[in-house]
Amino acid sequence: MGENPRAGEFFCAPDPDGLRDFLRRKPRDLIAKVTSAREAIARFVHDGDYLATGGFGTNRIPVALLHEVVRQRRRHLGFAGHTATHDCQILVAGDCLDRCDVAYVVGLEARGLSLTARRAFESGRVQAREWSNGALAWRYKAAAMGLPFLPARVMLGTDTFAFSGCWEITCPYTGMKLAALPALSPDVALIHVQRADEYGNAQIDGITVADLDLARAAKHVVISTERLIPNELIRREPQRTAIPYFCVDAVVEVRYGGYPGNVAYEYFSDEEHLREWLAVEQDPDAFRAFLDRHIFGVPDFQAYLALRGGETRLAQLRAEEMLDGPREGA
Amino acid sequence: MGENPRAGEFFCAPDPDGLRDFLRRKPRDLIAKVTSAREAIARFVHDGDYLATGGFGTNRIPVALLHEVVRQRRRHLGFAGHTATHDCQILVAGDCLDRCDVAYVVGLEARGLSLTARRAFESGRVQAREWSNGALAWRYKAAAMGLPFLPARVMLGTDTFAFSGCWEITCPYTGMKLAALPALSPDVALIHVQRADEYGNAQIDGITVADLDLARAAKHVVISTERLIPNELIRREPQRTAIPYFCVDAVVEVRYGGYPGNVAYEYFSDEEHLREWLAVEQDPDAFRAFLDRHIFGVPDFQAYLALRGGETRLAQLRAEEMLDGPREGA
Amino acid sequence: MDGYSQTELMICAAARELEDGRTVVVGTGAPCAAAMLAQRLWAPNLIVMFEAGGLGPLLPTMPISVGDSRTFHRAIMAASMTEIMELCQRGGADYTFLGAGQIDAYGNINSTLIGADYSRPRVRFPGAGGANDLGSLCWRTLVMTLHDKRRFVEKLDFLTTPGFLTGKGAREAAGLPPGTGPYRVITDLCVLGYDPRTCRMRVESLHTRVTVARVQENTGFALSFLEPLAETPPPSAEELRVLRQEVDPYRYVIGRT
Amino acid sequence: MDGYSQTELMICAAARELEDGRTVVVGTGAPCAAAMLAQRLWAPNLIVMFEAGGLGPLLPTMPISVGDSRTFHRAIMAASMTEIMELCQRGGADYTFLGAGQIDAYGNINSTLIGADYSRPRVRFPGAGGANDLGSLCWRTLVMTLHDKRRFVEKLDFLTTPGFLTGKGAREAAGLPPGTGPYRVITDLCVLGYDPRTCRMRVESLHTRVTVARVQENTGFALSFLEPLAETPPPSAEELRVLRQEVDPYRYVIGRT
Repeated sequence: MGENPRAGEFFCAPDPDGLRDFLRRKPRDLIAKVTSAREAIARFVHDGDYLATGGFGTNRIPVALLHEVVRQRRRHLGFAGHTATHDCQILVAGDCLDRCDVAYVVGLEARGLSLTARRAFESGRVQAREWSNGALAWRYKAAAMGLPFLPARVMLGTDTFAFSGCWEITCPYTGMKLAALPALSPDVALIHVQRADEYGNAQIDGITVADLDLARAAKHVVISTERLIPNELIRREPQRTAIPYFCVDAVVEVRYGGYPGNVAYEYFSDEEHLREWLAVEQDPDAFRAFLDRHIFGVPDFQAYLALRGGETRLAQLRAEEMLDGPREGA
Repeated sequence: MGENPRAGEFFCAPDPDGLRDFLRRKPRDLIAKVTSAREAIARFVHDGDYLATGGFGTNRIPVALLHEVVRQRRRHLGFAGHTATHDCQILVAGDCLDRCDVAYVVGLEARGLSLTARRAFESGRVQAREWSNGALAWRYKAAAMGLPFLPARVMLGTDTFAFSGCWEITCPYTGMKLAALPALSPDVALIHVQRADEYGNAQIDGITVADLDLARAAKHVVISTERLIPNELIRREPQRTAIPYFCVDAVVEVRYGGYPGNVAYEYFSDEEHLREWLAVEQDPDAFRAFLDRHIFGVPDFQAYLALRGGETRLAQLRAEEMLDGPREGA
Repeated sequence: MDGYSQTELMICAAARELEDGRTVVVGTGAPCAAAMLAQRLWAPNLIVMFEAGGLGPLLPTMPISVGDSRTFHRAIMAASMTEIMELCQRGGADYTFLGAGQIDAYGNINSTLIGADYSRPRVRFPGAGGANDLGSLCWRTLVMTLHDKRRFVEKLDFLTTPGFLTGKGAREAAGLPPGTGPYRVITDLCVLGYDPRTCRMRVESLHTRVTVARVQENTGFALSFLEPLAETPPPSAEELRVLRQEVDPYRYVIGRT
Repeated sequence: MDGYSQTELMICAAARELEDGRTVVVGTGAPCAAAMLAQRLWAPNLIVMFEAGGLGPLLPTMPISVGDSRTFHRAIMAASMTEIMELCQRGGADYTFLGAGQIDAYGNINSTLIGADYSRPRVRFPGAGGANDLGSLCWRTLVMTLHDKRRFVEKLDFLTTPGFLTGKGAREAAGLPPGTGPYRVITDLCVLGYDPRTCRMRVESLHTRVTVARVQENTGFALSFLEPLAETPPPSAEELRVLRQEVDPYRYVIGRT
């Protein structure tokens, strides 16, 4: 496909010394950080910020926080498209993004493509750079390690590499060629977890995807949690702490905050609603009405859940997660 | 102190492609690997091998396995001296080592220095290269990641750097100077854990030190475990798996296998015995008799434990670990 | 259709490529079904991994997402993406399955876009996802795809995931780990491998009643054909029974009849 | 001795350097006691970390090893060495305490060997341990050591852990993170800082009844003295009470009387 004219330039450039200075000033007191989704997004997500989300597409994603970003009409965000499926779909629907580091976007895995998201990228309204999922995960890890880059053996020889802006380096010992993946330290990360205490110490059940590194790499972290737990429970099992409190700026308790996605050991994804999202995007007017009804027209996430069937529907999804509910066709 | 004439040469050189070929051939079947300490050491530790131990000096170290290495009179081993205290002391006492990547050796933290270990290094009988604890941990991590090196911001500007053999590199994006830490893939790692199943899936309670990376970096891994557990318990909490089975070659069940060290939530260190080790080294004849009695003269680790007071003493150390036993003076 | 669908045939053909005691990184759908089928028939120690972190699950049902809770149900390990990718990078992943928007003669894959202008693509696809990582790092890459001229192209619009790049030695020259690369392509018409001298795609067996001419007509580049050219063994009764009753009883992947 | 020992004085002086709401990486012994004292008196939110992985424990008693189970007793996190070192590398560790076999005017430390021949040292010490990492990466490095000419030397036999290296700007030129470096040296005679213009050690306060001459006599390089030169405030009754009754009731560190 040719060369990327902007090699060496990134939407979010590596700056370990800048991150060090930022983290030096970041408070480390054990103080309560519990707040509402509205307040957390108002304080920590600003127009133009570079945003990243935890989880994996439709699994343990911070949907309640993302709705709030849309509801507050944030604009010109950068975004880390690290298997971003329903999360990316929400942000594009809200017209929040203007640039995106792409590893996986516009699709919802086997469920199909989001027409709105496709159009945003095809029209150039959202600028893109290309990466792989591993590369973005390692970019977080580089920042979490306090490094400017990590070497890796992926993307080499491809247009993905050319359109990432990455450079190659040579190993001083073996002479091997390596991709130098630049550290990625988002302005703010939104991460959904099963449990957190009021300070932000968080436990995650099941796969952690890239969230441990993301939480350490980001300048600000907003946690949404299925439930608040006492600090004493954190201290009882200190090796279960996935994210330590000093990474975290705000803690929001939102039961079912990952709906319609899957949250492990809590509830399965609402495939019916995800299909509805994809289908309604085919008609722009219907989609506007859909967004008005589900996001702009409700005061908070609980009202959205109520529209989706509330406790009745959620109980079905809980049963399905526990493998004793009805099996839906995919 | 001048320059290291052997810059770029290492006791265990980075070779990711070699490790890939080795791991490609390593079996991945879920087969039972339970064996005795004697058999595990006989099969997986050979004269001249490069050896590494898990844990941290006197904490969760594989003492039963190390005694067996000494008892089988292995010679010319290389060793990763990553806060190696009592573990290093045992190997030097057995005259097993002839080269060592040093981060911390010859001392037992505040307890004092091992005279035997000092003499081994001072006489040149054990050759040394210098590293930091962080550097050795990252060298394991580099190998575990399948990389030839990891950049880091340590050792720079020091004699430690000059006598490591490391080279500097420059970040292509920021121009920062970095130490290029060469990947370290030991021939064999000995790691003590609280629980493992017959296949080698291991759970670790408390701090993991560098063991997760070490287990993934090493070509062969021998696990000693306080207790065997059914595979079903591993699968019940899959995120508690610290070391997956395919890294592991042999599993040895040895209750109190970390004695006289501390194993978290199991038993505290036997400070009296550790002091006895240090004291007896002052007299070479007495030390030979001590080793004959405690290692060469016993058939296995259970006999060593019996010599040290057996269940009575171990019950005291368990009580001390649970914080309801007597507090000893340090 | 002789009592089986093209999807069922592809899954059975793919499953036969998987040896016991090896690791395979899969996505959802047909590749996952192939791995589950192999596990049940001859590869009980085949370890299935998912790029999001699931390692060695006892799959209770077909996952919907590569990261959903089925992917680590009663697993050996519920890990992270870096855990899986680093395992692949250090040589621990034997097989992977990829899909393909476009694929060329060297097994290079496009899953990024259609069009000539990167900043204004005609069609935007999801992107590299984990495919670039897995196609770079796993020992043997298998592709499952429908066989038509829009997919099997002379020149990709965008090279997302490396196959053999420009031919023999090109992967190694680019820095990719030696000995890795494309292994099989399983389509609704045939099973393809690669000519070891040229690293170009080569038909190794034709599915029942498919002709050489039909395969070439549906391929946008010149193919070679292994001689003698075998017929892909059709699914056995046992394979079909296990696939339909145990692997995919809700017919998520093999479809409603 | 006015009712307190030199060790008690050093611990109290060290504790006063630690602000609340910050992180400190400590070893066992006096530094750990200083951190625990500060926590109990004015820094309840001072987070103590240990290089082996303990992060924010509620220390039930003085640890014996940097990795023993006390170091993560009821901790915020029982982590790994890389977790702690990477936290330091990305700028999250405010203070660290190091010991010193030898220390020079720029705060460079030798804990590796005595002698001129690396391959045959006269005395082998343990080595860099975590000291090089912490002295490279933490914002402020404090040293606690006895004050004598064998330790405070003009030239180190081996530069294990970086202080200011050869002076102003040398750390940054070597690639170490800007803004980090030696901060205080607390001895049995005085408290030293560093002259910001030269980066050489400077006495900031003398302990009670210690003279300038005595400090210089026990130092192998030329010192400067802050003007006016303060007297180190002796331990308060409250500090001593908490140190003796709560921090170290078994007198592991402050010693038997």
